[in-house]
Amino acid sequence: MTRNRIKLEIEIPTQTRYLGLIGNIGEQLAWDLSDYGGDRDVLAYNLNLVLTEALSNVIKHAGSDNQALRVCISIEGNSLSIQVHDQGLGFDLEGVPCPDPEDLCERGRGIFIIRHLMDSVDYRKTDKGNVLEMKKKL
Amino acid sequence: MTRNRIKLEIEIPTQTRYLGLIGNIGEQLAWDLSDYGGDRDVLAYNLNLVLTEALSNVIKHAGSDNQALRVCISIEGNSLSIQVHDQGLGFDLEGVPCPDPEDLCERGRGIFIIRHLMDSVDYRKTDKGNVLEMKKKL
Amino acid sequence: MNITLDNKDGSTLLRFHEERLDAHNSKELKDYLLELMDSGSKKLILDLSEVRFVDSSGLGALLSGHKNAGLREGRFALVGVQSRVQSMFELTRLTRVFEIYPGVEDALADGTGERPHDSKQD
Amino acid sequence: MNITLDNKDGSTLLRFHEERLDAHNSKELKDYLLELMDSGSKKLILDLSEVRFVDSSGLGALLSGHKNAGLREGRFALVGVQSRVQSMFELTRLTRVFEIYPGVEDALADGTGERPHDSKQD
Ligand SMILES: Nc1ncnc2c1ncn2[C@@H]1O[C@H](COP(=O)(O)OP(=O)(O)O)[C@@H](O)[C@H]1O
Ligand SMILES: Nc1ncnc2c1ncn2[C@@H]1O[C@H](COP(=O)(O)OP(=O)(O)O)[C@@H](O)[C@H]1O
Repeated sequence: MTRNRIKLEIEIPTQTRYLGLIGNIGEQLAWDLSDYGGDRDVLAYNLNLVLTEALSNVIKHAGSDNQALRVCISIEGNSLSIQVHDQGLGFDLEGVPCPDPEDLCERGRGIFIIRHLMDSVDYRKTDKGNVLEMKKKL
Repeated sequence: MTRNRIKLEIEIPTQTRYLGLIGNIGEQLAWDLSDYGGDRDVLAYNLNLVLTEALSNVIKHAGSDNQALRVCISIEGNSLSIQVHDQGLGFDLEGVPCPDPEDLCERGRGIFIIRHLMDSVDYRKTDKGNVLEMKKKL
Repeated sequence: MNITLDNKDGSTLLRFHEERLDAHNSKELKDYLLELMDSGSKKLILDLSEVRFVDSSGLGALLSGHKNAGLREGRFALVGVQSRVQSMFELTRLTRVFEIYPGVEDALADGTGERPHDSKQD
Repeated sequence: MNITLDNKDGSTLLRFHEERLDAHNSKELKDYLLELMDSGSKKLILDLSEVRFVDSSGLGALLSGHKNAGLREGRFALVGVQSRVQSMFELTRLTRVFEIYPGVEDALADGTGERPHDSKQD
């Protein structure tokens, strides 16, 4: 049954100016979820953050001005799933190294943050490109 | 081209508890729109309001617990369009009377408010039910 | 619905602790107001200062409170109305219907049950 | 990017007037900090009290400021860090890297350019 599901499919231009919009929609979801027992402020920040990290990766590493940036968020029961699509060349998610805390490199923390905040992260080819799928039990 | 479009397709359970979520997403859109010259606070309230009115009409007059409530919001250039779907029996939009300001009736102001705030309002059959389409130039 | 009650100089002060008064909670507010009046509270002052959003069904609940207070020769005053909510009253031409005061003290000071605008007319 | 500059006891106080420090404005902040240092401002205090959200690229901009201040024997202190932003530093183990003070006065009072934690260590 899909009757207890919340599902958002969002398309935005491939531009960083819309990161705030999507992040804030993620926060809104956290605040308006029924039956969430945890700290909503923390959940709100974390959804904002994983959405921002995943979308800005597409813009930086797989973006094209001619394509829309597509993200799908769904919540069914206590299962949250976020899918971020790209039409770039793809990359090896498992090969992304964990950042060395001693190394003050300015980049390379996005995937680490996503992995830390979500229960599972998966990147795979689709018929139209690639999708980063992030799941979490609420 | 769809590359300058913002598009949201949202499905929620047919329950009034989610009105706030959708209304707040509408507000978020108003705040994060690029190049809007008008008063964003007013636009935010008005988007919240037309979404709330249209969705609560579906819940009240065309709702079924077994079906998802579907709304689609798109913004392309300065054209905003909101589509709210239902699978009820439908109704005659043109036949809805304008409320009499002297009459203190507790209901019957939803369509009036929508008409007042949007440039065009249209209700029609689709292959899966009906859709209320509301448009506005921003 | 989160609402708290207080007695002030013989009036019942209701504080509505919700950001939205909409189809989700308007029926509950309407029923609550009616119960209060039926159990003898005739002078109600509803503090809306936390409410930043009202829809048409919220207006309906307020109208119900207004009409039922009239029928019982009681009073139903609104205080703390935010400007966006006020513009909802204007859009639906209800500004002159409701008894609206800036704050609780103003409503108590003018305890006539007449609409504040009436004195200025003719 | 909305940022304002002020001089305080020989330090340059920067107030970042944005709610978010993310991939949309982090490059601009990074470049701005570098320009300031290259034009002679060596002691920077960045007030983040309006920032309620930082992403990994925002952390990158702050790290760039920190590293460049170090290279120039200058100073890069953060003040007004909100608790959610602080937890971003913790998650990425940067809490001990940055020089963080509650407020501007605290940063000025302790103008050593040393990290506040250093004094406590051995
Ligand atoms: N959607 C994507 N398409 C292609 N490559 C990506 C994508 N997302 C991440 N990557 C690759 O993974 C690396 C690590 O990403 P991340 O941890 O977010 O750090 P950063 O983006 O700061 O380099 C990136 O440098 C990039 O090479
Ligand atoms: N989606 C819908 N399906 C069926 N009937 C509808 C729908 N939306 C509105 N209506 C009809 O139009 C009337 C006017 O709607 P509205 O102005 O919102 O007032 P209210 O819902 O308070 O009665 C409703 O009473 C209902 O009969």
